[in-house]
Amino acid sequence: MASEGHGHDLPGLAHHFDSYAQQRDSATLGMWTFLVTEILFFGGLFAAYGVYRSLYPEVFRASSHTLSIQLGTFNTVVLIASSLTMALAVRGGQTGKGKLAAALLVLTLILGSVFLVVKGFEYHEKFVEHHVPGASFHFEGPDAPHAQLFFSLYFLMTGLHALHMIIGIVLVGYVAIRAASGAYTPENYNFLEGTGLYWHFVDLIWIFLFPLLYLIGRH
Amino acid sequence: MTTTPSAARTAGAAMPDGSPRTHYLNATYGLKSWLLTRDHKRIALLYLVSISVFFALGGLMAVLIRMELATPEGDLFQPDIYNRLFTMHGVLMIFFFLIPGIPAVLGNFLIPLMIGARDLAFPRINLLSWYLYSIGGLFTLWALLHGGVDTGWTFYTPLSTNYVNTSVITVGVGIFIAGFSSILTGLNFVVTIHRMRAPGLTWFRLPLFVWGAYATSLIQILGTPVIAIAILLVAAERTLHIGIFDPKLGGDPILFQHLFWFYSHPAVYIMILPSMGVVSELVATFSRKPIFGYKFVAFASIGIAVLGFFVWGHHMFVSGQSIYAGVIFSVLSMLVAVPSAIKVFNWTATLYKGSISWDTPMLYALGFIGLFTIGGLTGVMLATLGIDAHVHDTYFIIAHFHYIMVGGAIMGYLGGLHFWWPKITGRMYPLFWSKLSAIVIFIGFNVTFFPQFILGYLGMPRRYHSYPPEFQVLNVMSSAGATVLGLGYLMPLVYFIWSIRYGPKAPSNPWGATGLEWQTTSPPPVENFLTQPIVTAPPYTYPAPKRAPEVTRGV
Amino acid sequence: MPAHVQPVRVYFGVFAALMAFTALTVFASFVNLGHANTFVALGIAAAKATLVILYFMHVKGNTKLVPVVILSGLFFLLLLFLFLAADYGTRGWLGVPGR
Amino acid sequence: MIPSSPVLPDQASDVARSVDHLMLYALSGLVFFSALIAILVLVFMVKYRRKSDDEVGIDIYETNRKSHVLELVWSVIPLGLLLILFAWGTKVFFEQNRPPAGAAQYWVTGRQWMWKIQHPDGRREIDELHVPVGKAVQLRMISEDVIHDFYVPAFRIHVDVLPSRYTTYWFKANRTGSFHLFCGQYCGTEHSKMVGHVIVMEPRAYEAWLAGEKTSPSSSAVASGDELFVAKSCNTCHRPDSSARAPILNGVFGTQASLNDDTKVLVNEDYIRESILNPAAKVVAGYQPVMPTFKGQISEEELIQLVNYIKSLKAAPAATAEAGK
Repeated sequence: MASEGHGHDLPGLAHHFDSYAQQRDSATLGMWTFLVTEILFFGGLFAAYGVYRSLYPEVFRASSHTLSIQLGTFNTVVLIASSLTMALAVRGGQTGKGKLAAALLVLTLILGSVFLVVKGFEYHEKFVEHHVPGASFHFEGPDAPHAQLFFSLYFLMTGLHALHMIIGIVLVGYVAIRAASGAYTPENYNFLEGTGLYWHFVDLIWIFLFPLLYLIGRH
Repeated sequence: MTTTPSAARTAGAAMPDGSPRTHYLNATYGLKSWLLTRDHKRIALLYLVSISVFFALGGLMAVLIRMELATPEGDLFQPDIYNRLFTMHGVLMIFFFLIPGIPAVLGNFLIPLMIGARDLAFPRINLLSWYLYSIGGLFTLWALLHGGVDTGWTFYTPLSTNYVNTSVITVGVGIFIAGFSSILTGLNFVVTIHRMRAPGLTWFRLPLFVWGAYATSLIQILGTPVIAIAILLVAAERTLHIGIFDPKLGGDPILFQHLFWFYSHPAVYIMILPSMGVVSELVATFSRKPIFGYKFVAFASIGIAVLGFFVWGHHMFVSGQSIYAGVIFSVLSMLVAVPSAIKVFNWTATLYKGSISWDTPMLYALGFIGLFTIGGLTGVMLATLGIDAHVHDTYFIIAHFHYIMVGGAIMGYLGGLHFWWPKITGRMYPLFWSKLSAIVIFIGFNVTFFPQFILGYLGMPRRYHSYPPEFQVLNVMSSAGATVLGLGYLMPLVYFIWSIRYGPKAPSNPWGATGLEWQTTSPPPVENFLTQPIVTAPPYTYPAPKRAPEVTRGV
Repeated sequence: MPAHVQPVRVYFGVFAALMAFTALTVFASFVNLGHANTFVALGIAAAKATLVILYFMHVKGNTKLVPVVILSGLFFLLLLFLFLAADYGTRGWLGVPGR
Repeated sequence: MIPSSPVLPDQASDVARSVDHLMLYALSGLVFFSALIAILVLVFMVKYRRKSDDEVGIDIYETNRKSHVLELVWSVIPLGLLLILFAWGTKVFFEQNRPPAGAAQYWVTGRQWMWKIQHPDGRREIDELHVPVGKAVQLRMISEDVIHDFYVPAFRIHVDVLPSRYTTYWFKANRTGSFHLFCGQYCGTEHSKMVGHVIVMEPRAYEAWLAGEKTSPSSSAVASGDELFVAKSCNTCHRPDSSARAPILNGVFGTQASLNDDTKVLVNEDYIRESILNPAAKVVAGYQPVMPTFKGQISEEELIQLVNYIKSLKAAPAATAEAGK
């Protein structure tokens, strides 16, 4: 956000804002508003999930049991850890420690990639077992036709989540480079903070996806 | 808010007659200065041009539809062509004209001016939303050239997912991208209105147009993501046959209707709320007095926006939705009529003891009030279970929503355009022709759409390419009215373009209005205000302060 | 002028709590609680989400407007769920197929 | 065919009259309020038009305490009128949707772009529905492809015809004549050709029509269902003496069946249809999911026949013996 030279020429303050506080408050509010749209975006999928789970509870339970609870739990831990490193990175930006922030961002990026790789293994397993919806779909057990609905939702929800992760990783990489070059000051680390909010949001979605997809009636 | 009043800007001093030496239109030149601009005023003009193109295209399709319906046999087009025409008419008009219409053109131009800010909170995102809108539009036009879509703009499953073989996905992608644009515009407005108000501009000193735009933005933010996911699911179903909406695989097609109308009913309020805001401005300005019951009108906007999310199921009374859900949606739909009624009564009461001028924008505003009243009251009929069961998906509902969207939203849009045109361009348009256009549009509109109420009650279903001959008389009336309406819409196009070059120079406040936008020059400087305005009074306090010198009074 | 800075131990404390909740939710899914299983799982997820939002996302200590924004978003999402339940939950009550 | 009035469609059932009365109430509200607004606006426009260039309006809101009362009045009165409209409309809607007991059962199958109709005695017709006057008629409807909608303006009701489950339409015609039948939900290219007629006849004429036109060897839906039950080998498992591979179907219709997952389900048309297409979805307690699916091997019309047949099976063992022959 380079200054346009109108009015004030404070570094890192856009020409149409009067103060850093106004600029930061605007950025935070804007990011949160965006995240609300994301909540409703995923919300539509959660609604579809709720409807079909209530219509076909048995087959949802049976299908859920084909997912690997170990891998799911592992990924949950990885993602929460990446949220921790992200939060600490933002704190680094906040306190003007650009190098520390950059290092923590790289760690976040690595953890995010680990999550995606594990997810890739899980997808591969589904593919091998013919649990990918489509012509070659095959499911053993009661009410097999409706199992496809579970797996459709599984792939849509985790797929959209993974897409958000990929976008997040690109953002984190960009922010890491900027942070290393000292672009973020305690007055203006808004882009870093915004990226952090986005990353945590992706974590939040997973916090709900994990029990809904992996943990249906394991007893 | 910790705004510090800033010193005079470098945008250039005013000429003696009040028109600035440099303003946002002549500060820089060249295509690049427009396509890469971050000035909200220029972006508003970019939007004005693009939505006008889509309005013209959608209007052309309406003309072809009315030509086909002049005879009952369906002898002008093949049915598949006709189905594409009404689908593309709906898609273009709703997603590419009405929804971006007032927010993106008037809202973009006016919100920073009205709240005394130098720009929107996120100027780059603002430009990005115009690009997203344009890309979405290009996708849709591309689909149009490749045969368009014939599912109806509602994309009901499983017809759209498993049965038609037209460009559903391309148009879906277009709408999806345009939806992003809509979200970002709403987000920008919300943040701007919260964070960028001038010193002294408290919430209850905001012009009602800003309240309307704020309420609209809430819907854009909260509703659009849900239709985005619905479209995504349709695309996934169409390409991968995943079964979400396919009854053969256990999916429920009704679920699509829920997700679709969760957005698409509130979307109606995206179209009408800003228009209501415009009408509030017009009624106050041209009666030269404060709006009767300012707070009621302001809260009615928010009330409509919020309640708008409680009523979507009234589109599904006969769809196989549970009858009890229908009952709930019916009673909630009745409630949303109350804030609308409050607005209409308050506008009427504002006229009482006003000093009313019959300028063009006022004629449009009055046209809005009349047509919106009829549109709203027929909407109440449609919210009534027993009546809807009969007139659902007939021409009755076509007439109803055209009264709201064309009679309401477009009348308000044109009224606003006539009101702020001098501010936007610095030029006046011919008053005689503009008043004539308001009257022609009003008459043409009623002749077009009133017969459709009767047609609908007689039982003529919508989206029929051919129809039983006994419906012909009313259809011919409607088609004749459409001709008048079309001519009415061409008039502003001609004299607005004329005025840019030949219109007399507009003073900074030609209507003697209050509001910060009238206290800067016409057209405004790049930074909107030469000095940071400070607000000390509620809106619509007449007589208007004469800050900028006034010279000539219109044509 | 800069926003409120949280001490590092807060972040690690929250992380530990999130780990504990994750273990708890996996454990709970192996216990037969009948229909309550779903609600327990969602309750734990909501608790985790609240922690993340309040501490990692700095909503605690921020302006009051942000919680309003979040809660209104959740409110409208809840509307979607509630009305869907109103439809799917009452189908067939009348005893007339399709109503 | 010319409608009886230029603004009202034919009124061919008591429900239609109820709808028109309701509409009249709503319409009088519309006329009253739009006239009120229009007159007030026009009067004010003329009376208070600007007389001089520097004239300003008089703000009466802040000075007058009654302003808030006025706001309340014009919020509450419309609300009251709206709630009356809602209550009345809901009452009519239940009339439109709740068929009386003992209504004659017809079956409607919609497909792109025709209506296939089956009478209680098995007679079939396309795009035409002949019914006797004065008798309650109930239609069970299903679609073979997309969503359609059964709409007869003279009866003032639309009901969507879904591809996923049965929906119900009912009417009791109170006059004879031929009335438009429209598809009321856009269903693709030839949507506007998916039209037909409902022909209401005197009961005797209807009987004569039924008898006179029975040229093809059409049997009743129950009888056809019986044949199908054998042809599809349903009877090899669903019979009393089989060693409990499948539940006995006699007398199950309308009862609550206990399922494998400890829930109960009402045995109605939808459940039977689902159980044929998707046998493993809801298996009755005590049985294994061994039944093969009939999805893709059976048409909606055949499903209707089977449903009818199973509905007709009484608990008496005699009927079973006949069915299993």
